[in-house]
Amino acid sequence: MSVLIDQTSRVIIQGLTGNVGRFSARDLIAYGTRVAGGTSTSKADTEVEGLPVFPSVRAARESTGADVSLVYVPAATALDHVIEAFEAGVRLVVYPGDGLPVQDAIEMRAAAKANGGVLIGPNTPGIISPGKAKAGFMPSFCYTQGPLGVISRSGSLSYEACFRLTGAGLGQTTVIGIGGDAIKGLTASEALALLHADPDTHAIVYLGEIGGQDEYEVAAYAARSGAKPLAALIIGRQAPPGKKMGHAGALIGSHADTHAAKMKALNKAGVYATGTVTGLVTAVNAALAGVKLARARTA
Amino acid sequence: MSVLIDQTSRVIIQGLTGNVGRFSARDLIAYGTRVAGGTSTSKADTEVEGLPVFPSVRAARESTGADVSLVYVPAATALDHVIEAFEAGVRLVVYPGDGLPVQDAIEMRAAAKANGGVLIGPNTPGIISPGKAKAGFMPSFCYTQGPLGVISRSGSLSYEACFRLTGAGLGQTTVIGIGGDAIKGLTASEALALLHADPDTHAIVYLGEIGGQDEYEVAAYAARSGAKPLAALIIGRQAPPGKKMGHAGALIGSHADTHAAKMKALNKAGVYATGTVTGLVTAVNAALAGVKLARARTA
Amino acid sequence: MLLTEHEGKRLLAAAGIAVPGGFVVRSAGALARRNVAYPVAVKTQVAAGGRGKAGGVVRARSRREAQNAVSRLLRTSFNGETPRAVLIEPWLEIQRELYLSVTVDPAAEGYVVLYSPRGGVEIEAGKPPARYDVGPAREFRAYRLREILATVETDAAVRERVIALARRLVTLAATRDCTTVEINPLAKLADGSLTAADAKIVRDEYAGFRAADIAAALEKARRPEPRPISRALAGNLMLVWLDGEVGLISGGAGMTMATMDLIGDAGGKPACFLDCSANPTPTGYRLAFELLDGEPKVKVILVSIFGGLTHMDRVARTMKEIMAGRRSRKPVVFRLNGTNAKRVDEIFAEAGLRNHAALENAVAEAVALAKKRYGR
Amino acid sequence: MLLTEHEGKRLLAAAGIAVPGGFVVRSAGALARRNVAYPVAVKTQVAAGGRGKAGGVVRARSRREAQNAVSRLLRTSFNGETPRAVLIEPWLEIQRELYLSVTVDPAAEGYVVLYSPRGGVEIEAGKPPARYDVGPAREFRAYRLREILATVETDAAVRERVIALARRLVTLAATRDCTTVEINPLAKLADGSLTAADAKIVRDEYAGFRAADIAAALEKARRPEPRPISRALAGNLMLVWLDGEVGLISGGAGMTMATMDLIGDAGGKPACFLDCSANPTPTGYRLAFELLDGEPKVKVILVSIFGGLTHMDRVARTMKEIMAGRRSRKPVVFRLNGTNAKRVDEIFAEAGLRNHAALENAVAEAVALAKKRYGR
Repeated sequence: MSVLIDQTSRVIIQGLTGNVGRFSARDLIAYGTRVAGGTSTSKADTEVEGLPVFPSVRAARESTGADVSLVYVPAATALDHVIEAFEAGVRLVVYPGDGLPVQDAIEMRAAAKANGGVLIGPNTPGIISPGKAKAGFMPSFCYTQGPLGVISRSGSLSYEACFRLTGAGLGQTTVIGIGGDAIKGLTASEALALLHADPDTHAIVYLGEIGGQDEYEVAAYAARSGAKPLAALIIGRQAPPGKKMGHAGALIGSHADTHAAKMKALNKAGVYATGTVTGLVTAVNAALAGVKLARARTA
Repeated sequence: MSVLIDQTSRVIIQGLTGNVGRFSARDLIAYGTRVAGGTSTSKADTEVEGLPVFPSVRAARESTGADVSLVYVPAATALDHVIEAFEAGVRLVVYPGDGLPVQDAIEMRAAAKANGGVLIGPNTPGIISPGKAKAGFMPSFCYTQGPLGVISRSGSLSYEACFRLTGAGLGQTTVIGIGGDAIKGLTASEALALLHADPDTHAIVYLGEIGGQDEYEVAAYAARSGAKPLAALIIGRQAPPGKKMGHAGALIGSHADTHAAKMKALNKAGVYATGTVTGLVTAVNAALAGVKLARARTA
Repeated sequence: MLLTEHEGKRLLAAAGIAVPGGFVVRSAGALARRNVAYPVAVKTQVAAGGRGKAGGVVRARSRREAQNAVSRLLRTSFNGETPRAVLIEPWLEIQRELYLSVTVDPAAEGYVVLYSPRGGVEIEAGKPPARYDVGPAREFRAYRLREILATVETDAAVRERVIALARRLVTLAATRDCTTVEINPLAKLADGSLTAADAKIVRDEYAGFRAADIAAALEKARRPEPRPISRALAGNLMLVWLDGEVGLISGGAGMTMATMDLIGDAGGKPACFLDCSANPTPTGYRLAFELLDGEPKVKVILVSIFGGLTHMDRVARTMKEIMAGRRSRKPVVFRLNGTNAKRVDEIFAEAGLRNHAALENAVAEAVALAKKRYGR
Repeated sequence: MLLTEHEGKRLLAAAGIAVPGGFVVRSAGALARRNVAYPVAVKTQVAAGGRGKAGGVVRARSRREAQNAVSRLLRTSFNGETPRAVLIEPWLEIQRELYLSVTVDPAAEGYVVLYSPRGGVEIEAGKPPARYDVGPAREFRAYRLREILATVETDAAVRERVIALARRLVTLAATRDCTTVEINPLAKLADGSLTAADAKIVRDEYAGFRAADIAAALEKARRPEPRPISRALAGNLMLVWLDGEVGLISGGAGMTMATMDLIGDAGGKPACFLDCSANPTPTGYRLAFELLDGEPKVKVILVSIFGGLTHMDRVARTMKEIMAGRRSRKPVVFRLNGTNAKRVDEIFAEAGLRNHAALENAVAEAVALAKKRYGR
């Protein structure tokens, strides 16, 4: 299995007629994702990449039954488009864009909640269930099917990490980019809860960094009895305090934000944590060995 | 019968410990209203006028089961207190205060709607069901029980009008001050719908003025088949255009706002309309004669 | 409170809305010190509508033309308003004039967005604008407005710009306490961009307690008012001068208007609308009498109050005191009723004052007295 | 973007929040022209915290003392920030120092209100403040905060003022795009009123498209930045200088930090954090090279990009062009991977460039080259 998205998901792209929308549509289709069409506020009633273009999400849903939307619009109008998607009944909305005012991120999350939907983003490459479907722009070759659920705050780091995992034969159920901003549509602990409930996910890999509280949510999950084995890669040892490292959330403000404090909390909670991409595969193998150990015990 | 408030209503006063709150509590009790207590943000856990004082509406409701609240707080905190009342489960909130920013009136009305309650106000003396209960500060001696439902945009005018009706033996089921502001908790047409459904209300008296669209709502109701007989008093013949006459809503901006246009529309819809308080009793008697006529016809 | 165009445009610009890069001058001389590319629009700054049709906007091709226009406009009143400044803006090459506004509307239970693809001075003569009932500002939905505009605005690029702008205007109205934000014309320029060529913004006077700029503007607006109006505002009384001779002191907008109507019916004319209900104290009533006693056109004063929260025994005692110390010999007629009104006669009796039981009788007496004094 | 105290207080005052009536000066001489009642507080204006403890606030009892303080403060840096102005305020007689703030907090899914009845410079040492998780601004409920503060603030009058103030701060944060609004101390004066004795406001840089003042402040903040940072910002690159020698051109915050970490592990030190992901175009990369080529401490440049939306064949072609025209002789090491990465080798081969398959190998080579050049 996988979480949030699989071969039955029907995906639309809001902003299909733009450059990114067209590229992404081709890329998703090439990966085998069931892309149902898209919307455009400027060029309705045409066809793009062989897909129907609708003037609104409601029209797209009525005609195609799409339940997932990938939104490629600028930050200034992002909130409007995400609200439109949820209110049209879309279950999962992926907003990859960055530079979104935090006020709008707060409202996006509230809109997801009010409509019983799930938002992934902002500032994320999206989500992929390898071999089944993807809603995002991660490079497909980095992923393969397998027993790992992956959660990442950083897009580029998740490519590198999954490239290594896939290279080492460690496949993934679903890879979720929760994004690097402070206010997230799907938080680390919500992503953990989803992967925890997925029977095919045997272990969870968390890719984190300095700043913010997400890593403590991961530690809290890991410390729970019955938690799935966890490996973590936490980056940012070379980042000086008080400077924002690209991500809005990647800023060391207090001691709890530092790399050392996070590593300590994760290790204490039984997470196989490493501070370098080089150590990732080893950490993940250790976590998976934990699974086998646990199985052997219960057997 | 009556609408919105009667002898079974249990009323609390938010802002009970202030001067207006205390006066109003004595006045309501003297009228026979079941006053259950009140709230105060400064002097909790005391007693005022023999009534318990609670720190919150929730506490007041839990302890007394009150379902109506009369709110005496300044405009700056009014929205907060009205929202508190609705979210604590109060069914009917009366906010008499004036000088409320229209933005807050919009939010107050939205809060009533979201919680399935009714708001009366702002800028109103409140509501009275003569002989049963009152939630407001209208002079009690102006009212007596009878067959008329009364709706008024102006507090002072409603005292004068009901004083005359009562003097002429024309009693009232319920007198609703909908208030003089543009955005109202209860609109003219909503008040009409309530009185329309009340079997003891045989005819409706509407007290209106220049400016705004309320009088056209009244005309629209009157023109419906099966509408109850209506009398109306519309004031403001001497008001010059372009000047706000005290009430935020009493301003002649366009032709539709004028006295003449409104009288014409009401007369056309079959309303017994008069432009002067002197003509009120006559108009109401004519409306009531209409009732008798209709009854005679159906009999 | 209606803002002048340049005040309104300042608010628009702060909210990220494009406006022409203009500046205000208060004399023709001020233009000499400015480096300006001609032609320019010279626009009188009055807080009143209908300025464009009345010649309040002038195209000037040179500094001399502009200076002449400034001098002339500063001397010209529009709708009774004397301009205090003139706005100079680059003359826009407008491809199309649109209309966009956000106002508070009871039928919308909040804000309404109005849009017309053809704006300008003739907007009221044309087809009524398309209407989007928003409700509270947070209920604004771009996709709803897009549906409504689908057939109204066929240029998709313009439509999207209008939708983005409408969101900004709704947010502006809600967050800065504006009851009207109207852009007419909204100018479509050659590059496809939209610019607010004019701005009519009405701010909510009641929001002064939380908006420092509204409080400051109210204070500023009070100053140029004639002294009686300014004093009335400061004393929390609502005063509108009319051209009759019966001075009216009342409480509540409804009773004040109803009494004005009766004065007219009795053959008189009200001299004012003077509502004391926001300050029914000795100070408030004393100020009311001072204002009417000091106004020559007022021949008689009618006090018509029906009190709810205002206790009429207190009012009666206040009237007694005011009458005792009053110098003016203008006659005063009373009709007090309402809460505790039964004690009024007793209090008045001690002072030899008389209270009318019926409003019509009080009005009749006041009108008769006014005629008598006119006749002298 | 952290505002200075006086910028923050201007925002507070606009939202109807009481602040002391102060003014800023940029020289001691400017005080001579002002009529001031002493004592005053002389407060350095830097966009950095911890100023009070570090002597950035001085009490002055006379003009001479104040002028001395102004001169001294204008010469003194705090937290590496040179003040550009000094704020002069009446010295407050504070009865009690409170703490009130509104910030964005993921756990609250929006805004959180923090309050402590004992504020001031030692706030962090004391009991943690009371916490009200608001969520979106429209979810603010005065009665919820009242419940929370019931046991925290026992003075009911202060509590009500704090609740009213908290509502204003939440509204301010949401409507003016502030991620932090902190008042510490919030001063309770002898008359019971509350005044913002200090203000720490952080505005959301991403909201510049709709808030003209944020856009202007960003523009202003860019100017005093050293030229490379300023150019990077203008080119939409994210640049933070560090003190190492390996210049890093990367894409995405995560890969940039991960590569920095590896440089450290390999015995080197990164010279910068330079993220080009917001502008992965020939212009953006060209600017990145110019910045690092022009910085003496950079001995070697490591290009480490793992592209998703960024197509690596395009990046490779861009790199090829940049290398062909580049004057600097600083060595460049490449590790490109991601979308269309399989075409990179072929493109590089034409130009004699080499792309590393493994990140660790690229880092090792870069660090070795840096050491070699250092040794020279």
